[in-house]
Amino acid sequence: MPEKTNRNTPLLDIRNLSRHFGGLKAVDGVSFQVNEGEIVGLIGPNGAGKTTLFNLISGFLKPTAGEIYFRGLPIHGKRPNAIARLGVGRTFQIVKPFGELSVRDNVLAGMGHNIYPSLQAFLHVYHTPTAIARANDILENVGLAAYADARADTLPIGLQRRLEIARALALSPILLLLDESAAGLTHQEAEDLAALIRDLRDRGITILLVEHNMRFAMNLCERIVVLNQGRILAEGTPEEIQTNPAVIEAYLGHSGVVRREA
Amino acid sequence: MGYLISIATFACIWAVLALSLNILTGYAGQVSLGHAAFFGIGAYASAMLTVKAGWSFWPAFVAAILITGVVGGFLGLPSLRVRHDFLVLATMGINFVVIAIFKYVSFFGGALGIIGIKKPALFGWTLRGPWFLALAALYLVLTLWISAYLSRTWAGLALTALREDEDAAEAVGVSVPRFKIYAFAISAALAGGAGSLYAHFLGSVFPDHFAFVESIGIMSMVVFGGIGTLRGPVVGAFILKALPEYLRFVGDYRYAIYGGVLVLMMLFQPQGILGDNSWLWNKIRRRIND
Amino acid sequence: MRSQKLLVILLVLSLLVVLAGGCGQSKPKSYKIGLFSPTTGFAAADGTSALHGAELAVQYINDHGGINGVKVELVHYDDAAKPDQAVNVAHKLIEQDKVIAAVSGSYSGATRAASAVFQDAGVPMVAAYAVHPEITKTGDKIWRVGTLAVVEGKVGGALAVDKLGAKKIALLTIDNDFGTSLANAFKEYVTAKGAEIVFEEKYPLGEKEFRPILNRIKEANPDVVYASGYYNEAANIVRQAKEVGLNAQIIGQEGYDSPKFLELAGDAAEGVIITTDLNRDSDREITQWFIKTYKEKYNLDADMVGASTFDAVMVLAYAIEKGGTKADGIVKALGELKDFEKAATGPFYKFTPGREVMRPLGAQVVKGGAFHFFAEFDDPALITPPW
Amino acid sequence: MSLWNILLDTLTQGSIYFLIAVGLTMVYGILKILHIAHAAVYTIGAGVGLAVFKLTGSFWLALIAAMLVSGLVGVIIYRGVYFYMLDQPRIVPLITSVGLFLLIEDLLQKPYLMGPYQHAFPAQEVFPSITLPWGTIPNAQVMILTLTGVALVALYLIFTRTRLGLAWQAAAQDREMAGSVGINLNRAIALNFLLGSALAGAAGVLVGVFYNSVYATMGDVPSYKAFVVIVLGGMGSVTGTLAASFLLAFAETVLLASVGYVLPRDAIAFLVLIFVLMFRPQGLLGR
Repeated sequence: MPEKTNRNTPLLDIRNLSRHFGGLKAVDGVSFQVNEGEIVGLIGPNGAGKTTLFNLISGFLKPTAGEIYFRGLPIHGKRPNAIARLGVGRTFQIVKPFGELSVRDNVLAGMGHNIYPSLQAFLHVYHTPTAIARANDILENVGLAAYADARADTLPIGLQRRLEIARALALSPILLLLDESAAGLTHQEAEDLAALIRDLRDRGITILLVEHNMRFAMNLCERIVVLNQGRILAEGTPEEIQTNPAVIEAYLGHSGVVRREA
Repeated sequence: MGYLISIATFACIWAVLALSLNILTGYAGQVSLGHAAFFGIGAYASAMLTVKAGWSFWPAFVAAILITGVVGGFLGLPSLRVRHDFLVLATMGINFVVIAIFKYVSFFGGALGIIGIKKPALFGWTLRGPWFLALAALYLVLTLWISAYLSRTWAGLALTALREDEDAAEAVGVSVPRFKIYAFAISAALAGGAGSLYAHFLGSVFPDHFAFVESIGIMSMVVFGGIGTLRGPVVGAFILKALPEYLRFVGDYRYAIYGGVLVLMMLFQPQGILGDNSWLWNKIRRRIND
Repeated sequence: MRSQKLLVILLVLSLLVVLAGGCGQSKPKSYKIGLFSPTTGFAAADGTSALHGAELAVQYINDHGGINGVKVELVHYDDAAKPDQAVNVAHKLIEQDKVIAAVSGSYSGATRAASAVFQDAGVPMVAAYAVHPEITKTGDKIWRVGTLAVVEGKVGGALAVDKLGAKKIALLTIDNDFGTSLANAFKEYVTAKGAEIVFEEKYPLGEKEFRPILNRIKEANPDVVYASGYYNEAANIVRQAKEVGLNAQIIGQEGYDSPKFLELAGDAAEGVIITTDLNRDSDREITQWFIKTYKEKYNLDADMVGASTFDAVMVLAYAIEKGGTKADGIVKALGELKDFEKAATGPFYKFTPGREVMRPLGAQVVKGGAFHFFAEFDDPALITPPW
Repeated sequence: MSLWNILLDTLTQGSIYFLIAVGLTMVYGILKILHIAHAAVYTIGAGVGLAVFKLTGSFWLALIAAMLVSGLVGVIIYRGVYFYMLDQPRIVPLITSVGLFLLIEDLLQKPYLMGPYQHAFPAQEVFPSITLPWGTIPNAQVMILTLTGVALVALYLIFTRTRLGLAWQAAAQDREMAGSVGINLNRAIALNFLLGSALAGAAGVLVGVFYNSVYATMGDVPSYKAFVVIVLGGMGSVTGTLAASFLLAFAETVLLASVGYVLPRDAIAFLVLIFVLMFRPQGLLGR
């Protein structure tokens, strides 16, 4: 576990970040910070650039311009696995479980992050009692203990989203990037998920989440960043966002999600 | 007896080839139709070190494994750029290019191959017949052990992870390029050892011994037996390597039957004869559990 | 788990043993000669011709009273021209069929691999047409009746410069052991005689499209093109040479020597001269019997591969008759062989200490859609194998 | 070597590559199967063509018969085999295809079918040689070029002007989607195999006549060589395959006409392939 960062530097500092696909400016000069211990929501209409931004932060895309600092260290241009090992866990909007592995082995795969870069990975067996115990703990935490031995691709989609969180938690992350984890959940399931996320925050994990479900985001997040057409439209507390005229305009202009769901 | 020993020796060598390909394709999900290239590199390395440089078998055997491993890692580079069917064809291409180099570069003996490769000796005593079979079987056991152990290590888990989903593997800290190269290197190294044994068993190597059809044969063994398992490639190799021999009573229909068996197998048991959930494997397990 | 896996492996292994072991049985009161040749796979044409040739030899021997009254029995296995199968088959012939001696009707790679098995087991083997120079160096049990490519290349050179008076020569070489050996010997001979190599290129086995290369040869304007290859490449070479207007004399070798060359090349084959050991116009009784019976029995014209395999069996039968069924006797008889007349490809003067055959070599020209006598090379300086 | 010769050789060699590869690319486009047995269908076409030619003496009857039989064999391969493994990992149909190829080729080699020897296919005279101011096109090359042209026009019309062609394009984009918008997928795929295989059969006849030889193992080289073409063409694109065929033929011809065989023809082709894939992992002309 990396040691504590300087209080003054934000945990995640995004400066003037851009990513263009040909002529399309998917992310266009975005700057914002995430501080330690926060739950920050990233919202915006379809095609606003939320997932692109996630992919930039986690290293799956290289920025066209701009910088990303994690705990004061530049991480733009680093490979995803290096960023993951620095303590940035993520989930995927379209779930990507290791389908043929058991649920527990999915979590164990995340626990190997520190050993993978070393040739020790070829010497040590992963099914050790300690590792299994820790994996079981994590599964207990996210409520998947009952499915530990099931093949991951046999789980229903809601549980697969939880599995993605569990797998990311196995990295002992400092920052957790959740990409629409509440999509397709029932009201009750979403409530449970929110409780889980708060619990994680209480245990010191900073959370940045992309959400389509506005009510979920508004209830859960302490701060919200609104993206529109690759740019930041607004930033503030849920209350500020809900009353921000630009945000209402953008959402009404698109689908009126704010009014219907918030 | 010599006949059976000879068949068994080849079967052991091909079982190693199948197991090594299984690490690449079964574990790491990188489908390669160029495995015979690694087989050939190992055979040539060992043949040249003994015949031209005058080494004895044992250091040459080890060197062949190492050389093939390094070259294999290098030849795995295309896998960093191309995936799926494109990778299949790129590896196929590697096979052709490697054979062409053996054939066209006189340093490697050209079309005349390398002749006069001696059988290994232990304390001045030449290993032949059953003793060579024992050596091949020992190497097969070693390969089995490595395969089995690898699948239980963190590295094995990383390979499985990248097979299942490259993005997700990266997201949990697995360097996908690095582990792909590892997979190619390990797989090639083991195949290189098989190549060395083959060269010394046969006494001569020619470029055409390692042609594309051999790659197809090795892949067929892996899939036929049950990809991703340990038992599958071994059993696949033993059956398919020996099949043409014990089909001799059907005369010239050996290969028609061989092809037909492959087709029927894929139609009715696509997971392989002893793959997980195959009819035979389920039966065997039930029998053993009772 | 571990023991289960082992169990399965053992089970399959023992299954193989039972199945494979049940296949061989022996029949007394005959002399068994083994043959391996590729009757399946890419080399099936040559393997089939080889089998035909050997069958005819056995027929001839048995029709003429066998060997000292004992019939000859041919045991044939397909090796698909693969070295590992050839090794398996060699073991099978030696151990299960208990052959007295064997003939290789296969290609160099397979022949070389199998020869080591025969040598180790002390069973004499005669290679019919495999050309690799090192085959006979396996040991004292391994012999060859095919003409060495080194000799044939030299004779090709003599044909080009001495008989045809070529000054400028183009070399088109197939990229295997056969072509490489031929080209080296040919080059050495013709350059020593003052001819100039104006073009040299090798091409891969199985190539069909020679036009780009032939156009370049045309520009080099040679008197003679020495083009090695087998009948299918050869047919395309001569057809396409006609097409691009390359009119130089083409010289081929025994690889062309197949009725299929004439069929595939059609009119373009006219005038092509090849070096070969099978003389269609020979008045020797055995050659005529071979050519006639081959046609009758298989409805095909005989080729060099068939003739060589025929001769391999014939020479073995002779050696068994003279030296008995023990390997030493056979080897001794072969070593002492003089002016052997029962070979379809002409008399064998003797075997050299390197166990290569010394015999006159002929040149045949294609005229009226058939091979005909063109010249014979009998000069010991040309036809003596170098080892 | 003159420009004219290079042009002529490129065009004929490219046409041959295209005829063999186009059926493969159609099949790949719609089913994503590496259909190695396509080369066996090509050989069957050549064999049937030769048999009919020997029987009737008519090149055109031979060509039609070859296309019909090959097309039928293709449909049988799809309905009898591939159809049952569309949901399997791609390695399964690949190995199946290898098995089919071995099975068919080995049977063709039997004496009662094609036998182990090569056979002449002397139908070159059906076409005239054409003499142009800058050179002569021999009859066999006239045949290849005109018939490839006919096939091209026909393919263009089918792909752009018929419902079937549109259905194929839709299915190539997304098989499930195409099924759900009311395209009779099974029929479309079967017809795709029919046409692709018929083209392979035609290619067998044309190549057989062109090189005046037909034999059971003539599919060995096309079985892998055609893949180089379709990969360079972007896997599944007919126009890409066309471009790639001529590009590869041009590269090979120029190399052979200038430097010679640095490496065998096939190794050169694969070297080009690997090189291209390193820079464009989706193929030279892929999206």
